[in-house]
Amino acid sequence: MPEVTMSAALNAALRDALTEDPRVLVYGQDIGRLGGVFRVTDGLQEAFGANRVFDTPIAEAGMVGAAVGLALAGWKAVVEIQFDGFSYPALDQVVSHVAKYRERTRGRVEMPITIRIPSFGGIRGKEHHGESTETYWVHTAGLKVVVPSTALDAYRLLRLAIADPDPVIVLEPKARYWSKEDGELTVDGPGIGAGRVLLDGDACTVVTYGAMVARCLEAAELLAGEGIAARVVDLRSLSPLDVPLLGSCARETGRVVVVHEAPLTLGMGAEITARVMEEAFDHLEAPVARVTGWDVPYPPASLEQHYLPSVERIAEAIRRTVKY
Amino acid sequence: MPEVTMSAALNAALRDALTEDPRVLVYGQDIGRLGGVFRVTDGLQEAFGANRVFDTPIAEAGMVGAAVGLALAGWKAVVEIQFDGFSYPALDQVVSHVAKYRERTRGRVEMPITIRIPSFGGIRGKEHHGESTETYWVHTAGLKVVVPSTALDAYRLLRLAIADPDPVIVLEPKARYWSKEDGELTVDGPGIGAGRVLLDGDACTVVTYGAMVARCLEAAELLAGEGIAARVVDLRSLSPLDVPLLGSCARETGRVVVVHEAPLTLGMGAEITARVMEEAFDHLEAPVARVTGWDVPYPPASLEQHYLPSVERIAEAIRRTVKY
Amino acid sequence: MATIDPRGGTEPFRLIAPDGTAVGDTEVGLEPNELRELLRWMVLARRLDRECMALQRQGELTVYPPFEGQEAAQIGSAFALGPDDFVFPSFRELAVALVRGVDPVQYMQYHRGTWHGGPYDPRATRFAPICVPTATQISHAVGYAMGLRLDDIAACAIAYFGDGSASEGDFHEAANMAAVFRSPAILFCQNNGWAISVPTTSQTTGEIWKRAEGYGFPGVRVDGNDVLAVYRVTKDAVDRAHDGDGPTLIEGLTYRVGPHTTADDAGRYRDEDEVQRWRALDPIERYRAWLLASGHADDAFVAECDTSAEAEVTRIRTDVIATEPPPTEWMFDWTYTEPSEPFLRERTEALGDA
Amino acid sequence: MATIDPRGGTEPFRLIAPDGTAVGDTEVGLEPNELRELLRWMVLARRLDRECMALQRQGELTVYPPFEGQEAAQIGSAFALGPDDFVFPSFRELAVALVRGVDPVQYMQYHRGTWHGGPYDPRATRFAPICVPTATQISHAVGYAMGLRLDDIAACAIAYFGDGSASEGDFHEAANMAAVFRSPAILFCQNNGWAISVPTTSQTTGEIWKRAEGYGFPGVRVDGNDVLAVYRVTKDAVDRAHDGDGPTLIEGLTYRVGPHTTADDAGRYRDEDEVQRWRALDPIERYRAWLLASGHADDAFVAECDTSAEAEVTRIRTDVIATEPPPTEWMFDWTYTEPSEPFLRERTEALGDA
Ligand SMILES: Cc1ncc(C[n+]2csc(CCOP(=O)(O)OP(=O)(O)O)c2C)c(N)n1
Ligand SMILES: Cc1ncc(C[n+]2csc(CCOP(=O)(O)OP(=O)(O)O)c2C)c(N)n1
Ligand SMILES: [Mg+2]
Ligand SMILES: [Mg+2]
Repeated sequence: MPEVTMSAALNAALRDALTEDPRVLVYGQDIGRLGGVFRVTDGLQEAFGANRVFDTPIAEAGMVGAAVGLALAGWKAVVEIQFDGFSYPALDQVVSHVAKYRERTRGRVEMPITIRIPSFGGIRGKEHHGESTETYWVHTAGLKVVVPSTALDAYRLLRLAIADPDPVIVLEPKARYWSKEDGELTVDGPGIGAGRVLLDGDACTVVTYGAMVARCLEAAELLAGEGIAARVVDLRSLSPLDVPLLGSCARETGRVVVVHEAPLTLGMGAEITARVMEEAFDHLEAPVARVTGWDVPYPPASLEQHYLPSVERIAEAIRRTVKY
Repeated sequence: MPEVTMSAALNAALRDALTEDPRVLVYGQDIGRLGGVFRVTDGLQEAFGANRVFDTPIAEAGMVGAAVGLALAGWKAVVEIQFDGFSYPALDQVVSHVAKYRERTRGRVEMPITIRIPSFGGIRGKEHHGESTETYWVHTAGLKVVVPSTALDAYRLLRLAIADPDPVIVLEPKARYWSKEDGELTVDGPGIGAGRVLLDGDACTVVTYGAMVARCLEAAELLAGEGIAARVVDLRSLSPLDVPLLGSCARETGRVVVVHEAPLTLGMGAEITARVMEEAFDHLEAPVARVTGWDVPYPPASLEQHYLPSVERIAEAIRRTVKY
Repeated sequence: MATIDPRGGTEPFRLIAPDGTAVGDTEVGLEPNELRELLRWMVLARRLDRECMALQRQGELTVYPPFEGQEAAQIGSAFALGPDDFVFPSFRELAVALVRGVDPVQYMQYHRGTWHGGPYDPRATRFAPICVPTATQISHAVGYAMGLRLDDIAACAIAYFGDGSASEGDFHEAANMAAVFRSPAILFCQNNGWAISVPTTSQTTGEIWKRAEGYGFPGVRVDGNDVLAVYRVTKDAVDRAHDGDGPTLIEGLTYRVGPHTTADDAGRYRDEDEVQRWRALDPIERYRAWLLASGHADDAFVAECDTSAEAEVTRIRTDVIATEPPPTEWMFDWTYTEPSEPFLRERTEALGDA
Repeated sequence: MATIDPRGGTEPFRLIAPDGTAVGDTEVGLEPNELRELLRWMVLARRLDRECMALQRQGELTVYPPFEGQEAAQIGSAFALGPDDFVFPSFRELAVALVRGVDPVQYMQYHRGTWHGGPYDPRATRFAPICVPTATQISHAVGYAMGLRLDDIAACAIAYFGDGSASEGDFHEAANMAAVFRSPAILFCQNNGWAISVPTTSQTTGEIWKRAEGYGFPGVRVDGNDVLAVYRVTKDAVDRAHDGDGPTLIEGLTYRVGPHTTADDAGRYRDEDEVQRWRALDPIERYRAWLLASGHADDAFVAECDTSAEAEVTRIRTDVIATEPPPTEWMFDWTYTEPSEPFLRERTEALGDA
């Protein structure tokens, strides 16, 4: 089995999508000759030409607005926003048009648009380079939102996103771009919306996504040593949410801990807590614990280790929840 | 006691703020000669001159960005965004600067900015004229978010917002602009962050805000006839949340129903459910019920009554929760 | 000849003076029957616009944004488009929609509140859904034009927007991208003097057509109440686009004779004499006078325009009033192509409740 | 004289040719000692810029965006500002910060990752925090300028941004608002040829300075590597602003000799010969040659510039390296003026955990 980084897997996904579907376009800032600041688009312009893989002016709203027009003309745009913190100028086009267009036209015009956003923190980035934007997209009806945590999932989810007739926001955990995984890149597997149990256990369910998945697995290992068997769930899709899986895990373990980088208030942990309560109230033996970023602007590099959920914070929350 | 509409109360709040603080500015689109599309700024330009009350070009990002510069120059801008659906172009300036500036400068530069947004549905408005944008602001650290439900509260909350050294988003329920209330307009009372119990009851706590407050009171009345005593809480402030009040009400009634217009997923109901679980898990006798708008784009006028929580839907949720 | 535009500034391109006399080469390449069509469309458009105002007063429409006074800007430009050219309107382009063959009854669902602005088939009529967030439709047009270029199709996209909308950043990003990608896009600004209550003079201190040079493509200012001049400059822009010569910015100087919408009270912010000055520049009377003088039409045709418009509008009126509110499930039927299980649960709960 | 800018287009305003010979009126109203100051600043700026590159390689800074090649554009414009004029920088204006008296050690906290871009007192130094989201600082400058006008203070605000940033809608909205409110704002675009890997020619097909006319205020293109010319056009803009004559757009043609940041690999997208062509247009050598030839400075002064820069930079280096990471509680201490109870709970939990 070949070993592949998430960045290379995403590159392969774009390459395969461009090859298989002549209507796919890839554009963004510095994604052509440079190959993207994270090299995710490395070599694509050379391989597919500047008509299908091209740089745009620095104009996020215009980039996404153009994707709407391109969709009307029968093209499938895969737009890269350079960093999470620079997705906000595009939010109006996403919320007001990309998410609403199909509804507005009673299904006559679909929006097969993919928006890739290198996301989250953990890379000692500058201000605006470590943001968790998922809440803004997940709350917006009409969008799908996926977050890969491994290279193989990154390939599969990006392929699914590009093939999806509806708009999909792909949040790529920057901190995991260089993490490696063994295996064949394939699109086979469950569709968008399916989470998965990465580690089984009956003491408590740890629900997470993105770069926090690795930390939760570490915490679970740590706790295994203490005789606590935590189940780790990688959501993979934040919209739609795998509510059935959340429900069954909550009912089976009776205890749930949610972990994410985004600030606490109205982060995914809030929705997951609510779903868990709706699905498994009578089975809950402890309140759902939220281990998240704090309700502050993403801090400078020197402080990010105190902002991001640490293995110890996660482990402690699991202990508390199991002991409750 | 004089009777006053919410629109008139807001107008009075702006008038009094402009009178008492010479550094206050009021600007937006059509707020000058026209007096605002909802007449909230009626007569202010005449009274205070075009230097302090003025129309701007149609440029939401520029309007809010200018408020940042005005703050640096010692001015307090009260910016009106014409409708909820047109606040998105300004989101980048709000999230990237208004909310972060104080942190960025270690408290040296405050952002005493108020952004007024006529909000929510229920007025048979066109597309983009019935949106509930609170989740986008409440999830953003560094902002405060208030939502008045009555004329007197509207006066008080807007005065508090303008006087606040930190940025405050004021979501004004359009559907209530012409609702009347008796009483003296005064800024006295609890500060931003305090909710209130509008109707006491021990069977169940109904947590809501904005235009849904009136519907929840109606539902409570209906249920009183059935012998169900529902307690109705008007949050008034969504950020910060009155967590202590949520906790005590949840502990005392053991049952909670949240009602809002925003879509279900990651609407305020999610955060409130999570807080209630954290504060009162051992006292909960039923899962927190969420009665909200659906996860769809805000519908056309002919369908909005099927989108907005109806008195019957609210009452039924309370019945279910009490029976649980 | 001094500018007749009360707003002054650069004299716009004009072929027919307000009194109906030709002041330029009126040979714009249209056949007599096509020249007559222009009048027929404008008459129908105005008659329908006024009917919509009435329908709103009668409670049959929720709100309506009239375009009276802008018939020449809309009809003249729409008439210059080819069948494959795609229109990206704002919310005031009903006259353009008519020319594009959009079913006015479908279109009116938006103003009736029975649906959003796109229940007709935008691809079939090459007319995008009504767009409310100002200027956001311009990048849609540019993206569509980029797609045409990639497909090597000799067609173009035209975005309509107002003088106020041109202040939005979306205008700038779209215009600059159109230039960079040499897209067959036409940016048509109907400068009707007002953005709700804000006059163009408070919206910008420059002339909108001049912005084009900064982006590196041609800009032109035209008398928006001269249907022949509007047709001519738009046709030139369409030809440039089809020939691969890139975008054009057109500023049509016209006037919103009515209120911003039926919910607006224009009396609060503008004098009636300004409106009267513009009524004297009426696009329809001007063109009718020229058409009769030129001998391309006679009184019989003019009369027939009115009667046929009357008949057509009566039919539309009847059908609009007959439009039923949509079934509740439509609220859920087009949010996603393949709805998820949690989404379907909401649908079930809602329909149970409805 | 043909343009020396490899990018071609309109010849920029220039006073000193690349070889150091005067090609215009070099009497710009500066005293000999001030003329010498310009060189001293540029020498110090370059020396510090190179030191920062070294500091980053040594792991003392997280990332650093060098401005080598842009010294004249930054020093010349900053030198033209009065004490009450306020600077709104992007993230590459360290040289401007030096002239404004911003403590470079404080400034460097941003690049060291120990704080965001504004730990110094922006009001005291009249220098706003480092701004990363491209073009968003321009409306801040315009707002500040609006405030100055309301206070009737004869000062101005200047926003610095790049050629790529000028493609953002924020540029347009701010520029148009500056015009409408006749704000004392200067929009200074350092056109350094590149936006990371995208050349200006792919960013826009027009000339950025020409956009000003569309907004109704003056635009000027200046040789950004000619410090005297930059001083002169900026001073004129400052005077206009102070006199209440409104905004000016300045496009300074210069070049980013180094990579976009230390994280960038410019070799992937541009040829070394282009860089060499620009090195031949070096702003410091050019000005030094003119200064010596003009007799306003001698070799001793030139040597002294180098030694004093060396000393200053050594001090800065030591202090930057000495900068400690901030205490954890700082993460919570400035989010709100009066933190709420739930917020304080998070703080307690975090500090317990830290
Ligand atoms: C982003 C956004 N902001 C505000 C509005 C509210 N609004 C609707 S129409 C209008 C005025 C538009 O003026 P103009 O562009 O000149 O078009 P006109 O109405 O004159 O046809 C405004 C401010 C909007 N629709 N979208
Ligand atoms: C809104 C936004 N989008 C993207 C970026 C990422 N980014 C940082 S610098 C840069 C290039 C800026 O080029 P230019 O404006 O010419 O300034 P220069 O770097 O040349 O000084 C980009 C795209 C950003 N900072 N902000
Ligand atoms: Mg207008
Ligand atoms: Mg640049």
